[in-house]
Amino acid sequence: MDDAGFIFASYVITFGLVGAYALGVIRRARKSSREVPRDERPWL
Amino acid sequence: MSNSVPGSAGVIATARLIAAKDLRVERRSRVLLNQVLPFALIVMVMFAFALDSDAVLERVAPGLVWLATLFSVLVMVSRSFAVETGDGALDQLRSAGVPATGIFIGKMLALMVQLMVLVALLVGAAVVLYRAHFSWAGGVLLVTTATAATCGLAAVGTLYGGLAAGAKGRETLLPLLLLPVVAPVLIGATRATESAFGTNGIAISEGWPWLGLLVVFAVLFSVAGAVAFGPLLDE
Amino acid sequence: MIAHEPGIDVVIDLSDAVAVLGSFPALAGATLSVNRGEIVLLRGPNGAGKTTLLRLCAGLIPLERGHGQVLGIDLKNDRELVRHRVGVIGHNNGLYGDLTVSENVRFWGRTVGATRAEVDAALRRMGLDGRLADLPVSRLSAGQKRRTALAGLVARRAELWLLDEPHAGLDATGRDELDQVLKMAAAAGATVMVASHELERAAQLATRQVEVVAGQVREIGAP
Amino acid sequence: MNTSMSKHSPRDRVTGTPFTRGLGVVILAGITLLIILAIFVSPADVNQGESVRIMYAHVPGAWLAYLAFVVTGISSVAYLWKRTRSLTWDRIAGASAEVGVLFMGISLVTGSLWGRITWGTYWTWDARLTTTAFLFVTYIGYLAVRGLGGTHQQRARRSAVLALLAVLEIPLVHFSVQLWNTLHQEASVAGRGTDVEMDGLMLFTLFLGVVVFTLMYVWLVLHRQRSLALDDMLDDSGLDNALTARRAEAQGVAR
Repeated sequence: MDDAGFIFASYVITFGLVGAYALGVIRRARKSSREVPRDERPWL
Repeated sequence: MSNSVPGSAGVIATARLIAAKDLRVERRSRVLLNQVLPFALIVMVMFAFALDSDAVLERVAPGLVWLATLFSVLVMVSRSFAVETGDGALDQLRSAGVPATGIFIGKMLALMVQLMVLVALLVGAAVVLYRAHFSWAGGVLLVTTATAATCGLAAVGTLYGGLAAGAKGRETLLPLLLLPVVAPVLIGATRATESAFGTNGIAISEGWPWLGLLVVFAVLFSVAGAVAFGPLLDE
Repeated sequence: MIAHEPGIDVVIDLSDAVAVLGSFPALAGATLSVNRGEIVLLRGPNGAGKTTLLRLCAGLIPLERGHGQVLGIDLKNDRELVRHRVGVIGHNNGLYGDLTVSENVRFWGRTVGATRAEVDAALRRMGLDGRLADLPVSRLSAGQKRRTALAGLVARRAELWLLDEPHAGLDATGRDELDQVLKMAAAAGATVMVASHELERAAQLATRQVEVVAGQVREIGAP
Repeated sequence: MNTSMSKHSPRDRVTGTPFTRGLGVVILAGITLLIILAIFVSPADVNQGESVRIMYAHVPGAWLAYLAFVVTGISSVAYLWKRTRSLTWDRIAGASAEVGVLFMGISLVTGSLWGRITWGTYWTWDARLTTTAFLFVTYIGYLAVRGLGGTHQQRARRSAVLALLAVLEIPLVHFSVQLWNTLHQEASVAGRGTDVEMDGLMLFTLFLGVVVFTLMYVWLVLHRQRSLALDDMLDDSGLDNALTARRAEAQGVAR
């Protein structure tokens, strides 16, 4: 059925994009964090 | 930013000073007259090529008038702030402690005057090119609509133009910021103009409620601009 | 270093001031004190931070770290209050090219409510009356533009003049006139800080010279 | 989002904390359960048929996007209100707007997929859709302005003012689009097929979707906010280094 393709696609797009964004955030944070001393991060 | 710095001119005096200066710059340079007006008119002609049907053109004429106005607003706002940033005059205005609210109102008024002229010519072009026509009553509605719409457009244009003025890539940033905001003006002004033109047999009385939308928009963004211009401009 | 009371006679009082351009510390801990009526010459190589120092004192850029007062006003909190009392002419003159000389000067004068007579006096003082007054600024030479900009400062009654390379592009007469104006302004109670490469000329003019090196200020002593 | 949760080496503790790690595990479990319920277990709708399954991701996404923009507005006020001018509020506003744009973009796509099944068209000029599209572009503009540069406080004030202008703009745009929309007979398309007869399991699935999206929102904003803080610190430490270098240079010239 054609509809099934659309339904699967919407879930793949939804969680795929969220996952990709989350990965991007973590990757960029990791890059910046090399230069920032650990004790300056209030959340740790 | 404080708007009442002691020793500097007041907000109203500044607004008049800036508006007079902007209009004088236009009178001398004729950039809008020689470049923006022809641009807007050529857009109207291009619409005719694209739509390619007298009946369709007659039907969508009001929308095209305001669409051409919106495109021209982008160019006019850019020009208005290019005058200020070209030789660092904006820096001088800030370093002279000139009240930002006064700068906003002045530039907005000058822009509004120029826009009124543009809209008048575009309506004329619609009459000639798209066979639009209107009665006396329609003319009154049209003038009122144009006043409220240009006031709103000038307010938003000045506000976001000032924000984009110092930025790199301001040519692309300005449309991105401006176009979503002015959707109500496009909708309201187009509908009101449809009634004024009697497009699709719409009565003139149906146009007046749309004017309310335009007035609300103009008032809200004039006030917002007067308040927010300082913080946006300031570094 | 002497700590100054924020009195009326100390016009500029910076201590360990840091100001940034983007993320570059163009001023890296500058300490400077200037009294009313002084004409201070800023020396130093390009990129030393002279322009940034001038813009900081004009309240145009934020004081990132350290302390600073101009005309008794704290730069950290009330930087915008400094502005209308300070005139800064940088690499740009801040003029409207399509307007005439007199229109430009009148515009800047009127931002502080100057009268027509004051504007005319400013034009005369800078030798801009007569034929030049009615020329559009875009048709002027660089020196004439500079003079127009300075006439704007006179018309604006600025108390502190911050000038970035004001001699650049001026012919010999223009420079003499400029020096005259600066001396007159200082005698009338204005304070002048000039960044200039014209060391000999500016040294005659200045009451004090300081050197800006790598974002810091060093006294050279009275000439 | 999975990478930082499975491993426990200290190197991973960049923007993560035990809380977000736990939250991440819950989210992964929630997503799994949501997909199972939404696609396989829950029944088809009487009117919409199978296409209702998209709704369990689409509706929570759209809601959370709106919530994100509300949070951006509130944080912007919080930044402007306090004399302290805490940059944390600014970073929360920015992180929330970014996640909001992400969720809104996703729900625009899933919404048009749903529309393709139900209405046979990807897009309709329905008031809600049109407003949402305008909102989407508005916040893209907001993010563009955040990226303009300048000092942190400059960025914060500029974007906070812009966020408040957006709050002013939204009701105006929505109202005008609605007025405009009532003139068009096509508007009725939006009403067709949207009435969902919800049974218990469907309601639960939708509820689960909202919970999962809320948790994802919290997780993403926490991490993004911290990564923005790291970026700001990086700028500051860059300034520290440059200051030290510049002072050394001044020392060198002083011989």
